[in-house]
Amino acid sequence: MSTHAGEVPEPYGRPGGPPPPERPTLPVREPVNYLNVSYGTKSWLLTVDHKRIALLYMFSITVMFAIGGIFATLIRLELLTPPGDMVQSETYNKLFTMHGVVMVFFFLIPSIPATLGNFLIPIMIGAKDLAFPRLNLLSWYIYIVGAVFTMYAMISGGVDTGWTFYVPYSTHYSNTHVIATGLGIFINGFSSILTGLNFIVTIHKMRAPGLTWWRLPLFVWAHYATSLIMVLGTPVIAVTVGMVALESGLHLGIFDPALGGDPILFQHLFWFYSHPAVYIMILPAMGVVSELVQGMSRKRIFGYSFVAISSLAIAMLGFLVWGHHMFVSGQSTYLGLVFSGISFLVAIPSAVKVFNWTATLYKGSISLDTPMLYALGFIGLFTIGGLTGLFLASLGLDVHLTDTYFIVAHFHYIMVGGAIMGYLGGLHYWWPKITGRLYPETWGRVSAIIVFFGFNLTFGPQFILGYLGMPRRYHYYPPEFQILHVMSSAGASILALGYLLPLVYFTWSMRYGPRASANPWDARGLEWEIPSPPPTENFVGQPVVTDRTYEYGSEEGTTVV
Amino acid sequence: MSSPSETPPVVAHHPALRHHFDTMATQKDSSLLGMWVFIAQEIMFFGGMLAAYAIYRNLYYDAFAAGSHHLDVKLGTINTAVLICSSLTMALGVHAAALGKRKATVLFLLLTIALGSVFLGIKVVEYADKFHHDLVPGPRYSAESLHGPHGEPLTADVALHSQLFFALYFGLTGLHALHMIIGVPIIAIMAWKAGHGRFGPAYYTPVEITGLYWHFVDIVWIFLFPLLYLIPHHA
Amino acid sequence: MPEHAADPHAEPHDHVVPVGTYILVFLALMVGTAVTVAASYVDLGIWNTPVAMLIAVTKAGLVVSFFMHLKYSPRLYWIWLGAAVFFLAHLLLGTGADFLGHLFLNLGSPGT
Amino acid sequence: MFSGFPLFPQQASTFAVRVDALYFFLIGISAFFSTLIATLLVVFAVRFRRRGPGELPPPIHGSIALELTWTVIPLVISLGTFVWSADIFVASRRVPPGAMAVNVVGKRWMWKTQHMTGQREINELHVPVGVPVKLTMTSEDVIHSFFVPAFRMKQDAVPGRYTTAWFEATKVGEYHLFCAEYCGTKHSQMIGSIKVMEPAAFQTWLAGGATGSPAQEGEKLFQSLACITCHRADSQGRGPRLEGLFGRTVRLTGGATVVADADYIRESILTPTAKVVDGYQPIMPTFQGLVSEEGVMQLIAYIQSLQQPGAEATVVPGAGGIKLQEGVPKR
Ligand code: HEA
Ligand code: HEA
Ligand code: HEC
Ligand code: CUA
Ligand SMILES: [Cu+2]
Repeated sequence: MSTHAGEVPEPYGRPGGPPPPERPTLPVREPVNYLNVSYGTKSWLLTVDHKRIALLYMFSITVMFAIGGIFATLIRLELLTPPGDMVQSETYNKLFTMHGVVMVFFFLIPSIPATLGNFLIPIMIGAKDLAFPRLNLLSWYIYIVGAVFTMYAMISGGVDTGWTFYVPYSTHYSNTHVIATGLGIFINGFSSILTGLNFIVTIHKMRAPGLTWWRLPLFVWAHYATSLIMVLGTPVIAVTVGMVALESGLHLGIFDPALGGDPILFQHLFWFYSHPAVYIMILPAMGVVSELVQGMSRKRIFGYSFVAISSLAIAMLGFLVWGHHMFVSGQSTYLGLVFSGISFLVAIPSAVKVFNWTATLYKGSISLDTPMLYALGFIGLFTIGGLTGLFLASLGLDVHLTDTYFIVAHFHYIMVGGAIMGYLGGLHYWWPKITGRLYPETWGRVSAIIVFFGFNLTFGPQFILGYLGMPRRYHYYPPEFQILHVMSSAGASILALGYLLPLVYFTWSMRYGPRASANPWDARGLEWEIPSPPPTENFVGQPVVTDRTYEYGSEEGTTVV
Repeated sequence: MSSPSETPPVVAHHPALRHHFDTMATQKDSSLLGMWVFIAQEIMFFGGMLAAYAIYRNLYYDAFAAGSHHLDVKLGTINTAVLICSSLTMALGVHAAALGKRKATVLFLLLTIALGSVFLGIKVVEYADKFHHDLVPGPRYSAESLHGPHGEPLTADVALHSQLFFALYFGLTGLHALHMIIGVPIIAIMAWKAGHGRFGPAYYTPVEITGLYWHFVDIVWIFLFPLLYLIPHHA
Repeated sequence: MPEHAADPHAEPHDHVVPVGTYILVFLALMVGTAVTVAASYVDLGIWNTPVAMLIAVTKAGLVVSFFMHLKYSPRLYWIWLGAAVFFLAHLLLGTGADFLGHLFLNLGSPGT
Repeated sequence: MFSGFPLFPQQASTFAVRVDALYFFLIGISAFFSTLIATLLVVFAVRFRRRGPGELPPPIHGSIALELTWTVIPLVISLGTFVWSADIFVASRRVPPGAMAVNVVGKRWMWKTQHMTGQREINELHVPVGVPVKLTMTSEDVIHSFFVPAFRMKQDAVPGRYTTAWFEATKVGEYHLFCAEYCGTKHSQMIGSIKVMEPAAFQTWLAGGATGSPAQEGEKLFQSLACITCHRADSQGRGPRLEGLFGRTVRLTGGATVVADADYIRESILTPTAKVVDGYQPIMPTFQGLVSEEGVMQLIAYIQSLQQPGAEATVVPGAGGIKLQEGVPKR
């Protein structure tokens, strides 16, 4: 504790530190924070406070998740029986397409970065806001415009191309709303780009004095790597779907084999973004988990620098493996070998992370509160999802597995079992900070356990289905697959319950939850040294960092406000 | 690092300093870095279409050569020169702004706008010619006005593939023109602000990042020009 | 501002490039354009396009270094520009290689 | 076989055995690592659970030795798996000489197959057991994918190019054929069956129902499309002689060379001036729109049958796609 700031009180709630000031039972007036500083719709829709924008995003992506979830529910209902007896084939095809589009582009990609990232990055680095607050708000509006386009496409009849928009089906054969959906994704892409740009500049330029790169929280490292992909990958998908929209509308020939266009070129361009994009979805969740394991076991992360650098390694290598989605597409054999080899390499930094998280727990002081349950769930399910990724990276095996339910299981294990668990874990962990209220701990644990079991029942059987040869995007299927499908649908209903619970008790907690102290977990990090909820500019003075993050146990605090 | 919680500075904050930055230097650095990262993004944005161009050009070289030969090299060269001039005036504008020369700044920015408009005007002439010759991809496309290296009419499949050239020609130059159409009003705003004394040697970042953007657009053209206009014709 | 340990109230100091440099760069760009056009009328065999691209890269380098001041700017900008160029190169290489792949190793037609 | 509760697909091709071996290996690896991680998580979570507020665990910051261990071991496993899987993949691409050729055309929403002896089938394919079968595929509209789970075989059929795949069935029986690439409304009904028969039974089957072989039909097309006017066996036509063309290396104007495989001949018919044979004028008209994908395949079969006297008859057309010139890439 070297440097000092005047009137601000000592961070409290730390063992041996000053006791937390008694909160008056009947506060005359709540201290001013970002939530109560102003009221009214306008104060929210025109806000440039990164914390409020985070909440705008949180609300929007929850709506999107519910929409995507409803599509998923319908899919699982339809697949209860082999003949397509609930909806028409046209409808089924639209269901999984819109499920994929909504979940990927409008829920999971913005999920952690735009909510937790937006909220926490400036605080974690000791800044008053992101570098470009107005740009941040603009990103949200762009996101909304993109979502409106896509919603329009869905309401006016839907789109049926699969979330991958493979040509020439999407450009020349589908008579659904490909153009509107494509425009929605195109527009939404700029939201992603601008968010990434904002994070990069913020992380470079706005760190508090003393907060060197090697003292940075891992959450911030993960978001830096994510932003790299957002900025350099997203533009490619933007032009690509742009070209698809143009081609569908004007029939230019770019993707039409009859005019000399090449369908495989589309796949290259699509996956050049969409593979890195899967790391946009998982890296932030990895960042969250790195925070959770140290916070909930009160121990500095094991192998800090390896965890930090592995994020960058994943982001960089992730750009070089896109062709592993095209092993049987007619891509040259030679290229297939290269892409497969690099895909195996990209597994290594992920493995490093998993092992370091596990090692962090060793001799920790482990609390099994909700965030930790989600974190443990994440590690386990991500490991399974990632290891099955190795099956797919294996050329000879992928020939059999590609476009079957094995793929569906693989990516749901990572995206639902991994990324969403990470998101929920982070949401619980920082909920007191965000809202100033506590959520009901028991319900939290119950929901975490329900999600874990429901999830495994939903997607575990799909691995078997996939190896048996059940193709994905199938409305009708041979009767011998029914039992496994029924198991999956049963799991999905449990899973839905698990997701509904947090929705309910979080809503409850916003109004009725007990007030949270500044540091309810007794964790380390700048965000825990300011009040919950934080004041508008986060810090009263300029925080100065004097030590590494996560120094538990040493009375050398990390920071002084 | 001096601690800001010491006595508040006597010097008043620069009026352009936004609340969440501590110093003008950080604010400027952030804006510049932001623009460079944005330019990195732009490279990939054009890159996607460039990849399509590179592949089809290699697959259908004759068709691309035939299409390219319909383009007016003279207009293309003039436009390249115009754009380079506008880059120079832009650089001089930023230079003047950095030195606090108000009149010169405005003058150079206005010159840049004028040159940018000339470029766009010539582009309109060129596009009009393509419309006139039915060279706009789509249902009305016709390769009738194209010809092979020795003036002979195109064979059927070369004619067919020449549409790809024009699709990518319009795609790439259209995207480029769009960037200029966005750039011109921004420069106009900068000129207006400069004229009203909003900038000085201590603060001219907006002019500077506008300049970066404009130069980048120039660079894109430096590549598009030989790729689209100058495909040589020897077999 | 870890990267800027300057007095917070100091005015930013910029490297001011002399006007003469701008003019020289401008002239070089003009000459480069002329050479590109001229070269396209000379039969260089397969080298026409590489030459044109080489000139374009040089011109772009001049604009970036001087007009855009990259030469006098922090290395970070370089890194970001480099990253974009690196990944763009991979995009072109990867997709391009698919269409050239059989040049290296054509496992597809062992019968021939 | 169409009922019950299977957990494992039938093994009915030479690949099935090899793919399954790799599958089990990876399951072993995955089981090992997931169990390891899960056990450690649970053991640590219980053993080191928080016993009271203010507990301070000992600081442990990392260990280079451990980091190296868990970098190197997965790396070695990964590389090993890569080599193994690549080996299977390369084998699945290398069609053995003498394989029985079958043409496959995907069309929304059916599979059309044709044997070299002329039999056509829709959504069915009869093959003999123990004989390598090579499929040359294309599509008339969108991308489809020919998937036979029991053979662990899958290949996309792409419009505008030929793709190939091969298998050798090892068990007599009837197996699912699925379309595995999403192709529109009835994607899930673009299914069929592969019927593997004893060679003798297959010969009997083959004897019935044959129309003209693809080569014969190709010959008819060759006449009716008037190819014959330019491509004459006596070298007097305006186009090159096509006898013995298949599999030969052709010299093109500009000096590049190209191997005359199926893709090249297809291109020669549909976009003739893309690659012009050295010494000839680009006068051949395009036949795009005049001949169906099946027709093109038949023409290729016919040209393939036009071997120089004494040359080997079963030449295997190449896989791969629309290709750039084989020789020097153009500018
Ligand atoms: C967040 C999303 C996410 C993530 C992180 C990943 C991660 C990985 N994915 Fe996945 N993937 C998807 C989402 C994701 N994927 C989606 C959506 C699709 C389908 C798209 C579609 O077609 O619709 C897909 C499809 C897909 C394919 C294409 C299959 C096909 O269509 O044929 C492949 C092939 O290589 C693949 C591989 C991998 C690999 C190797 C990883 C690796 O990064 C995983 C690394 C992690 C580990 C390996 C686990 C931890 C390690 C250990 C515990 C130690 C032990 C390790 C070793 C022994 C090496 N994925
Ligand atoms: C982030 C991404 C994400 C997420 C979270 C999910 C979540 C789920 N997915 Fe999704 N899925 C994809 C991404 C995702 N999926 C993609 C990319 C595809 C490929 C699409 C394609 O092929 O093109 C796919 C395809 C896909 C298929 C394959 C379809 C096919 O190939 O035919 C199936 C089938 O079981 C499925 C099931 C599920 C289920 C049961 C969930 C469950 O986890 C969902 C559980 C959630 C709920 C049930 C909602 C909970 C309720 C609320 C939040 C409240 C809502 C209600 C109100 C208040 C009104 N998904
Ligand atoms: C007007 C005359 C003409 C007609 C009709 C014609 N061709 Fe050709 N064909 C040529 C010429 C000339 C060439 C050599 C130049 C070239 O490659 O384009 C050629 C080249 C070929 C080649 C490549 C030969 C090689 O040696 O590489 C094939 C294969 C071919 N034609 C097949 C066909 C088929 C099949 C048809 C009918 C469907 C057909 N041609 C009709 C004139 C013709
Ligand atoms: Cu054909 Cu799916
Ligand atoms: Cu991938």
